[in-house]
Amino acid sequence: MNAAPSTLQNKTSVISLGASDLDRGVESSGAPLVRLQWQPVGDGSPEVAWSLAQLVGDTTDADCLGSRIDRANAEVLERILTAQPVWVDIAAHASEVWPDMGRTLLHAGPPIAWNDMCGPMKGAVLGAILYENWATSPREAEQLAASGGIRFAPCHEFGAVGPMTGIISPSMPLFVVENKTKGNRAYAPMMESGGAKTLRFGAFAPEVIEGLKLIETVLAPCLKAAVTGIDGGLPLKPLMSQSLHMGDDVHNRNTAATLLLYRAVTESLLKSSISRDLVHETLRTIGADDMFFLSLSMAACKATMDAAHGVPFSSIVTAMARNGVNVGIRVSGLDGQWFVGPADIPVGLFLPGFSEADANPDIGDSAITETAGLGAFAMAAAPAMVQFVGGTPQDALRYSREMAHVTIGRNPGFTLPMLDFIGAPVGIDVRKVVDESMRPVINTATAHKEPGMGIIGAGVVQAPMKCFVDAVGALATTGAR
Amino acid sequence: MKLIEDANQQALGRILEGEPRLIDIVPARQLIPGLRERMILHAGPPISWDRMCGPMRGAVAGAIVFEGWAQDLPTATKLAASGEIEFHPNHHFGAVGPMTGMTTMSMPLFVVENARFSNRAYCAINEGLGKVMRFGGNDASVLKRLAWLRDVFGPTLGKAIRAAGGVDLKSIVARGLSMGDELHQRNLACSSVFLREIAPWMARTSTDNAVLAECLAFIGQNDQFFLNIAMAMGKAITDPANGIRGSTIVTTMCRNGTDFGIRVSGLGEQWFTAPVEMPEGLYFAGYSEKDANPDMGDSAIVETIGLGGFAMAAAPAVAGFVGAGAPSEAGNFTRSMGEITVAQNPEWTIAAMDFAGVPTGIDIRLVVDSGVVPVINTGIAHREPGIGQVGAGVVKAPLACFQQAIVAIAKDLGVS
Amino acid sequence: MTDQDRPQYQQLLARKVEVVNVGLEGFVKDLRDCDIGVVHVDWKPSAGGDPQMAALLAKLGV
Amino acid sequence: MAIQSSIKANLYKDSVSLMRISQVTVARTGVQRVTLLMGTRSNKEFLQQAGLMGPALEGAKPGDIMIVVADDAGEKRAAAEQEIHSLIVGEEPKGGSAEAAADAPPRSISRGVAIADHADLAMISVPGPYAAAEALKALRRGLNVLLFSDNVPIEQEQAIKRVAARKGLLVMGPDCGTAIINGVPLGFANVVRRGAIGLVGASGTGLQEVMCQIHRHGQGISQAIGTGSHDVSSEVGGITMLQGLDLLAADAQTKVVAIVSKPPAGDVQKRVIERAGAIGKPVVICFLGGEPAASAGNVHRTSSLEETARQAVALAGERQPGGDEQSIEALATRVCASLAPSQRYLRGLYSGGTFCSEAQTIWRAAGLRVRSNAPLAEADRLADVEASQGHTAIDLGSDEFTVGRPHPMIDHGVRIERLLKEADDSTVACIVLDVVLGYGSHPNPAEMLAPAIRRAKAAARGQGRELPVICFVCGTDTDPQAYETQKAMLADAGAELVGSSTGAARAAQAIASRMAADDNATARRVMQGGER
Amino acid sequence: MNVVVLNEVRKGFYLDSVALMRLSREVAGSPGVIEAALMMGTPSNAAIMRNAGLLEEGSAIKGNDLVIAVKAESEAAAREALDNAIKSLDKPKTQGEAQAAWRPHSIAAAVKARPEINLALISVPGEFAAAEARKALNRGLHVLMFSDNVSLEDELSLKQQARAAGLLMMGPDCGTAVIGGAPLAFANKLTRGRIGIVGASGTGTQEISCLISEAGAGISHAIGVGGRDLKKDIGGITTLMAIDAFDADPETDHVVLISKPPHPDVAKSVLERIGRSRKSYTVCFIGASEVQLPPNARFSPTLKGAAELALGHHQIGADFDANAVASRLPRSGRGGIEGLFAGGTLCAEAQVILAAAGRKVASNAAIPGVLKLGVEPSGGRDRLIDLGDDEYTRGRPHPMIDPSVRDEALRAALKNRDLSVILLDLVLGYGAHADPAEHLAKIAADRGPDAPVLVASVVGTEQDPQGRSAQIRKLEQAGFIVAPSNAQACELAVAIVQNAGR
Repeated sequence: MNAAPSTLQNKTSVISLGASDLDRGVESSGAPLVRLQWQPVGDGSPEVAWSLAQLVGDTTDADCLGSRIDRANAEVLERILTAQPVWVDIAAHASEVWPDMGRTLLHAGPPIAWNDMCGPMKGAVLGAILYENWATSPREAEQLAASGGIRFAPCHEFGAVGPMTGIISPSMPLFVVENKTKGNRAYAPMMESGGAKTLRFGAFAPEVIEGLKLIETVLAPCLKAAVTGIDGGLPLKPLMSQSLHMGDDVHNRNTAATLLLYRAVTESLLKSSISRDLVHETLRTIGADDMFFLSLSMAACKATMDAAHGVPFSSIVTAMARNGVNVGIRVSGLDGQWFVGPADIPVGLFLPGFSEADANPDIGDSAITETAGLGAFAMAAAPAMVQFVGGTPQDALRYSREMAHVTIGRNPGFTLPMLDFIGAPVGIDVRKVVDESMRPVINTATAHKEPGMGIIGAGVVQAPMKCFVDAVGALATTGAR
Repeated sequence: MKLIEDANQQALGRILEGEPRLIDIVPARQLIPGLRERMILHAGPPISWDRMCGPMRGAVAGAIVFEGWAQDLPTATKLAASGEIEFHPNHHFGAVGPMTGMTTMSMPLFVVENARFSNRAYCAINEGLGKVMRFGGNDASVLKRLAWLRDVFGPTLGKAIRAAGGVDLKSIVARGLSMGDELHQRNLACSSVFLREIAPWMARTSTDNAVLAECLAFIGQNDQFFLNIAMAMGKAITDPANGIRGSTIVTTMCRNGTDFGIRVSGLGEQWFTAPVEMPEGLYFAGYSEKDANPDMGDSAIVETIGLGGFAMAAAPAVAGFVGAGAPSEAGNFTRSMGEITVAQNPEWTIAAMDFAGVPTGIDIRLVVDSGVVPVINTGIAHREPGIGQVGAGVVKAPLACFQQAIVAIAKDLGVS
Repeated sequence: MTDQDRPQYQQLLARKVEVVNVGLEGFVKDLRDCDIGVVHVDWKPSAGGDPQMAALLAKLGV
Repeated sequence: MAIQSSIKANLYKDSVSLMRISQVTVARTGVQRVTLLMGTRSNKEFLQQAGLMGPALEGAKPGDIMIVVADDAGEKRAAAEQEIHSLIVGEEPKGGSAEAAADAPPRSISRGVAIADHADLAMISVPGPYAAAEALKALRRGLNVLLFSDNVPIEQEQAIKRVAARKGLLVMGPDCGTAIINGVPLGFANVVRRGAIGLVGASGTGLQEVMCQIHRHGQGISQAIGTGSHDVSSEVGGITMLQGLDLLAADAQTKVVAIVSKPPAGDVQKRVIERAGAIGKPVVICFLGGEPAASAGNVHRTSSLEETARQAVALAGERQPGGDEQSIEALATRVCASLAPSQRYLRGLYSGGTFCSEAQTIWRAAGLRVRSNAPLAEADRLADVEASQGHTAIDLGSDEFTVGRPHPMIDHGVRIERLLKEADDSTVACIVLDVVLGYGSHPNPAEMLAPAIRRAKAAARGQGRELPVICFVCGTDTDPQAYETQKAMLADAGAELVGSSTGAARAAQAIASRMAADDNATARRVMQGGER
Repeated sequence: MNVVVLNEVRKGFYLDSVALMRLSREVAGSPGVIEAALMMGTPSNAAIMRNAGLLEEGSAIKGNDLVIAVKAESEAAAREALDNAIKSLDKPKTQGEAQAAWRPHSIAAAVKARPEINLALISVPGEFAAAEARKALNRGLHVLMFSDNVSLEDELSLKQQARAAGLLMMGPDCGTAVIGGAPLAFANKLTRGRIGIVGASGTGTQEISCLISEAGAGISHAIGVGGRDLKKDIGGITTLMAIDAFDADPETDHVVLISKPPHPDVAKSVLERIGRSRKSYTVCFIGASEVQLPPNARFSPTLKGAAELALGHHQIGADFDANAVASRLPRSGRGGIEGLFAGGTLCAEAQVILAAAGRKVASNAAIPGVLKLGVEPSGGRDRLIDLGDDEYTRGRPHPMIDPSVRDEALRAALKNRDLSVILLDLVLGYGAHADPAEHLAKIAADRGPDAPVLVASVVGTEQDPQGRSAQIRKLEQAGFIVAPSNAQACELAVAIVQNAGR
């Protein structure tokens, strides 16, 4: 048994948690003292607290579970930071990417059955069925979905991400983003223009289906020509980095990124053999939608985080996704599992005529941006965004600073001007989320809870603690085996 | 004094009410009737050849060759020194020019019209980076690019602008401010927004794919493209505010590499000058303060309307140039400029300042009283002609100009 | 006569004082301690310390 | 000028950022020249022209940062390169800046460690079910732990003590009320001078009493290491007590070691005594309530707190402090003179658990049967903790009294109620109260207790009895509560002040013995018809 | 329900959509408004507004246009909301907390940053003070000018400007004021009450306000007017305005006016104004003989007397018997008094009392009837020195801020074998030295066994940062005799020398 002679020779410096009355002796002695504002970790259960403590790393004990996790996390962080997402292609149809899709519809968030889906998700499913001509009327489409005639699966399990309802059907064209470092690819559907009435918000009216067809026939071929005209594809990280310096968080604000994308494709498009009319139409579409870049942002983040997934022991979150009912997270070291908790209603501003009573709980795969250290984590880059929650620009800085407490690193590729160009916090560690009782913040749009009503506002939401608590439990169990 | 306050409100109103639109690109001689052979317009207050700094002389020589008034640069220099060439400030002819600010008869100029007051202002097209005339560059590559701008780019873009029915500028600036531009050192967002506005029209009006691609690439690869448009806009906005008796609002700030000059609304065309200061800032790899030329150019017109250094809070990245302050302190520049201005411009707001408008309407009384002088974001030219830009930073307007103006306006108003 | 009609100085005693402090910075802390709103001016002599210029400015109404 | 170049691959930075980094690096490291450029063709050409192009940069891609550092001194170049890399990653906002101050206060051990000045000890007093988890986190980060919390599951206690032992760290507790490490008072602690005596103790108030007495004898404390009450159980095996012994053995300032504890489990006791015998310094051991044992070699066995303190001071070579047996006898005689024959039983109302044990030990040794809510032998457990029975010593700090309310050292309410209740009992001969000073305790206990003592005495007097209240104050003249004032206030209220817990228990015992003897005498006299 | 929809289009006015959403919410919250939107006029936004019934049919708007749309229960409500929306679009924004680190460089900027400001406290060097005051007045601020060395012409013109604008110009050379509990410049922490003070003298105001406050009554406001306000040149402009202000103040029942004896013309107009006041007055012209007063006023030539009148003939320091204290002291055969004052008015009060007691007095700040030091030989006279006077403070801080100004004189006096008593004052409060007693005690500690008796009074309250009783205790421990007021300290000094003389 070792003693600790060093204890007695050092000057004592104390961290105190619990009863603050006990600090007085230490204070009187003049010894350095840090008082914690302690509160029970995670969801407040002692069992979780104890599990979590098992997962803490120890520099003098390389074999303990926590140290293994720390090593795995370092590997994960390296993979995140070295990722090179490049927009390389447009897949004309999802079925090109996954030839045996059949009657599968991919959706946002963790797995969910038809009966459990929220209104917008159901609406989008109907829309997709109509778009695929698997049914001829919404009624028929609903019967088909309810009868089990459709296979549902999360986008995330197919290397894809979809905004809001995130429905991907076999005919839909997809952005293809390749992580040049690892060679893995990620996919995302294109943003529909057309204001509120879009499939991603659960609308399925004829003009929505028309809009999807237009994407398939005009936008996709044009952009395919544009991207193939760019030698080696379009590297997305520099573009996103630059847009952070232009007030974007590349989640809820993509104004600058879309502009930079526009600039990047214009020349290539004009040089292509595509007709001037189609080029004009495409440029008009991209030019009119400040959020157009979001799909690419999400795909870039997905390509980055997928490369970081599956490192045994790692406690880093590689996906946060919401299906409008639940929020699910995936953790690098816990491959094949979703940890879910109930989704909250976003807090923020509403469009005229709507209120919180109309809001659907949080939905969409777009939280992949926060998972990759963007979105609300990079809020300091986008002070205009905090207006959604009635905050001041100082609050924007606070979001970015606070999220650094639940992440393991900073991304030097994504820097925040107003914080003197420090990197955005990246690599959400489920241990830290639970230990700090601080839930990751997500910037999001708010969907109407009825299908087809579209976007009604925007704001911020926090991922439920339960996901992270369960993940900690699973890590402790896995590690103990 | 009520007279002054009223005059200032009037001047401010004219600045805020401006409706600048980019309406055309036209060769200078068609726009400026007085612009003759062997006449060169330059940046800043009036200056004679013998007092011109290196880059200005280099640019003058280049411009002479470009216009064909001399065969080569040595001859051109001799010609300039001989007194055969007439020099005037751009500002005397409704024009502005960045850095050396050369304007000669065959150069194509942006035309910005202030629809509210029906006045027009002009500025040459931004040449891009590298060796350029505005930094005193004058070799063959510089002159070749100027010729291309004159013969190809100007006409092409002009056609598109006309087809588009002109381009509203105020909203582009507003967008730019929300995307990290302060419109002097950083014009990336505005250049991109401009490209987005004009590209479809270029596609529609140009028949030659190669020319079209070349022109688009020229705009697309030049992050500062919009600066010259913004300068013409600044001139178009400030000109109607000039000449209001009693007004202490600054309507012009500019530099010629030797002197800094201001003009004040209540004092009309009168210049108040003082030796220009050296910019403080960061230098490109391989250069240092030793290489720098004192500050130069009409571009400070953007500060005169509340942009550039006044809108620093919108562009923390630019604040990094200053060297002294951290980017997070960019807001302090804007707040300080708020002390010497009479209003905020509600149409141009800054998210990082909780959507406060840019400080607008520099009052010489406030400047002299507080000792806070306008800060101007600027590029730094090499002191030798023909080398070009070596860095970027900020420069302070010399207090002496403002003090002279105070004395002059006191005299004008019979106060002593 | 309503309160609004009175000259300002007669209302001063009824209002909460909010102070701009020009000069000795020590006064700022005292006021803050008493919960009085105060802004301290980072003062330099007006017009760079040129009294003539300062006088001129004052007359021009700063 | 020597050139050193490298690549930071796959990281885009705009030119302004790169210029800033160059500038800051030059300013901070004094290196002659730093050039940072993205690896574009034109930038490479520029480097070529400037003579700065190194072979390492040939393969640079437009998405890579080219780093060129020029200086004659190799170490400067290396320092600059390091600086560049850390600037590229970005610097955390400085602690103490307005930025950091705007942040939420630290909630976790890990953030606490991040902002603390080389923290080396965590003092944990969160609710028991959470306490071990926090302790484990602290240990993993290399902190020693004082675990004030109790109700920690035994397997968690074992687990954290195993980790601590492996890492050579100390876990004081769970249920460790006091400690003094390097002069820093932790938990409930008195202010004592530093000196040559090192203490290890499984009992909080026992340690406090011993250190206060040592202080009052003019000696001082080098370290006081609390182990928590479970440490000496067979489940835990005395891990901390043994570590503490080792620590004090190695501590240069410590000349004499004293151990204060309830009797450890058999095997643990054996190991502790063995270890004590081997440390090469005099050791005083007081296993309070245990069987008396003989001293051997450097190990001196004592059976009361007072004796422990005296012995330790004597061994430290100071002097042999005297006891106060005589004054105790005098007190007993004086007090008994005014008691009614019915007043025969002792009532100890203790806030300190160790004092309660010590009283039981002393009273039992005098042949009295003592009942307690914390009895030395299970047979003596009080049937109803609210109702005293014969001689009774109550630990008011034990769970049944503290659930949902503060410890009696902080809140005297429960004790005062009980005191008034005992005052109504005509069989009570005297009441013993401990008054604990120091950090953590009530800021002015005498102010609370003195009026209660007055009321109790008045109540008894109202029923035709005198009620002696014996008090001792566990504290020092340097404590925040002012020792002498506290004593004076209690004496003013009519309390009998005794100098130590041991003395107080002895005095009570002497009263009980006298009253029992009187009883016999009275009985005899009655039988002999001598009376009335 | 009657529903009115109003639209307003601002052409080419771009604002970030988030900012607009926030504004929309604000406008929608206005009374009578059912729904409101501020949006850029893009087709999709137009659709949203049409769906919400906010957009008039057939309105032609473009993406660059800002549309303000209000739906309300009445035309008036809609119009008002619309106007407010436009106003808030055009209104300059003040920034919140970010501003903490930034400090304005001018009064103008400070007022811009914090529009609630209504008073400027000016303590810059005298040559610049008038200009700053003028700027403050121009901005509609009341002024307290602590600075001195301002020319009489400037003072007059500033006060005229202030009067024309209805603003109060306190000072120049205004050492103290308390407005609604706000201590301005040198001021004590006073109990609030119903007695007002108009003071041409800083330390006089402090002494009276402290005596009143410590006696258990309270002060509503104390308005400083500056040392020269009652001179002929200024004509009491600020004093007269202060009287007006107190007349209008429901918090004040009684007012004390403190000044050196004013110019007769000015005194006349001030007393005449007092006569028209609804409040009762105590007039304290230090050292003046009884003056012709209106029926609602009483007169006192000393500060203590004035305080007692204001308190309704309550006697201050009643249990302090100067003669009894003096009789307990060992007698010495010397007999001189030297007063070393930080407060100028306290020095004046001392002159009044000593002169009234028949002492021959000289002072550097002589009141009428007292010998001016340095003009004629002052041998054999008591010397009462105002150490706050220019000759001592040129280039050094005032003795209230830095008590060491008095050190040299005190050391000399302590060794002076001709003296029986040294008289001192100690001024506490905001602005004053943090622990003047400690400083004095240190100097006095070196005195010889037969040094003169040290008699002091403390101007201050218990609530002052320094704590009146704590300061008194420190002095007493150092062997000072501390009287309850300056006047009583003077009486004691007289009693001691008279005792010695017997």
